[in-house]
Amino acid sequence: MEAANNNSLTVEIGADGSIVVHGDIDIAGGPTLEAAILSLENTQQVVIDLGDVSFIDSSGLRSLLGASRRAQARKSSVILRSVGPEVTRLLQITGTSDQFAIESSRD
Amino acid sequence: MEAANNNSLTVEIGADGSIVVHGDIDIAGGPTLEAAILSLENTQQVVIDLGDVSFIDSSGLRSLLGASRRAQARKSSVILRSVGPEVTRLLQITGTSDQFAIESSRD
Amino acid sequence: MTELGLIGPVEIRVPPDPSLSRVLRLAASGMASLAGFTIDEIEDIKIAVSEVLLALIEHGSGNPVEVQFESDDHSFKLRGRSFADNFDIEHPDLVLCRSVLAGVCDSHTIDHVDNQAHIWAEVTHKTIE
Amino acid sequence: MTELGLIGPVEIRVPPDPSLSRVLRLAASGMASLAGFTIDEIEDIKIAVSEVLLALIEHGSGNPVEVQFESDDHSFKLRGRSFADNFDIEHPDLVLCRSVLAGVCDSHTIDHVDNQAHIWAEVTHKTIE
Ligand SMILES: Nc1ncnc2c1ncn2[C@@H]1O[C@H](COP(=O)(O)OP(=O)(O)O)[C@@H](O)[C@H]1O
Ligand SMILES: Nc1ncnc2c1ncn2[C@@H]1O[C@H](COP(=O)(O)OP(=O)(O)O)[C@@H](O)[C@H]1O
Repeated sequence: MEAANNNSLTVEIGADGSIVVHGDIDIAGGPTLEAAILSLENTQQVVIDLGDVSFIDSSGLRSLLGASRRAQARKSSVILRSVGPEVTRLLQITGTSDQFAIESSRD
Repeated sequence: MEAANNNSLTVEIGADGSIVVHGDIDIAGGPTLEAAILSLENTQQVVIDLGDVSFIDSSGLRSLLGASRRAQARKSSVILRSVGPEVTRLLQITGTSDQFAIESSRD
Repeated sequence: MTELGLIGPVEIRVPPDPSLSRVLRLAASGMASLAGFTIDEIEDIKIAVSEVLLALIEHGSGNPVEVQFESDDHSFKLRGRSFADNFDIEHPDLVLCRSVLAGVCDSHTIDHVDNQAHIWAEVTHKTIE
Repeated sequence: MTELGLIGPVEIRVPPDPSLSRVLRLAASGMASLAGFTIDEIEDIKIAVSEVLLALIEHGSGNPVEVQFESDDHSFKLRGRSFADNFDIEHPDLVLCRSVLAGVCDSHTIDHVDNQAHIWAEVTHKTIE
């Protein structure tokens, strides 16, 4: 059993170094995701697996956009994997889809 | 698409005349279930299928107990089918299991 | 041992509308799940919320109902209140409601003071050390 | 044509704790689902609730946040407010928040009057006649 973290998001590092996100990327979960990205981004390509994410708001998007900006400064990019309809919709609403490399989407 | 009924419970009559309940048997849903029981109980054995019920509170239990009392007055009984753990627990807490004929339970 | 999160208090005021019972259960179970309660404890909390609301709606005077949820390091506490001229604590329906509360909560009280019906209930977290 | 249920108002007061965002979304989506909103509309309502809360928590003054949900026959309305000495409506983060609100809501307003930050938003039900 996990200890409570008052948080609706957990992050795991996949075998290939991808950041696998579970839960809601909101004002509570965004900082956890951001910390995971910061801990990895200087040594490897940032790949974020969103296969288990069905909610994101502007605070979550801010974490992703910050990572994208830093990646671009390093002449790299942020790869989003298994992007669900909720994330796709928020990227479209805010016109920020082109800030990311979308590896794959799901329904 | 169904019209909204502000209600977390719907009731269907099965092919065998059983009352198939979907949703929560609470203060909002109890009356819907009660109306279904009242419309059938004078012409047939009352069988209530709880296979899709995962919540019940004391107001829902009251509807079931009322049906049981009326059935006993007719020298009949109320049969509960596919009883889940939440209903089982409420029957145990309140010591009312013996007011019903439990046809089958599920985990 | 699992530790609980401190969450709340969350204060919710609703009209005496039975259909809101489910909404209050959703809010309470979301809080309890964040706080680290087990699935069985969350089931008990949902029942307690339902009992508090139905007691205040069915036996109150049609006034709005206020509930308050709070999780601390060892329990989930809920309070409910509503202004009510009469509130018959011995009514048979309330007796059933109390027996359910007694079954799912570690402690609870129901009273009627100064034209206000008031219910307090607590579900304790069973830690396995 | 689908008809909506009239539900609420549900008034919720919470401490400025980010983890409660999910609890408020659960309450709002439970209400919207009872009222008859479609799944896509409920997704929009959840995003709107999140944006209202994060604007008031991140840009407020650490005071409790009050939100109010109400569904009438054609829309889901939400309001949020918090006492805040400063509330910079032009802050870049709030600009992103507003652009999301503009995308998911049919109308919204954000203002800061008498030391109170206030957000109002409405998601309309698209009836198919
Ligand atoms: N018994 C109760 N049940 C539910 N909510 C309560 C109860 N008592 C207080 N609250 C909530 O907590 C808030 C603050 O409580 P309190 O300081 O006691 O206020 P009041 O002076 O109005 O009783 C109230 O706005 C109310 O929403
Ligand atoms: N802008 C708002 N955002 C969220 N909740 C609100 C807002 N305005 C009012 N409410 C809620 O509705 C209730 C009644 O509102 P109102 O009569 O305007 O009270 P007040 O005089 O305190 O502003 C308040 O207790 C509050 O919880």
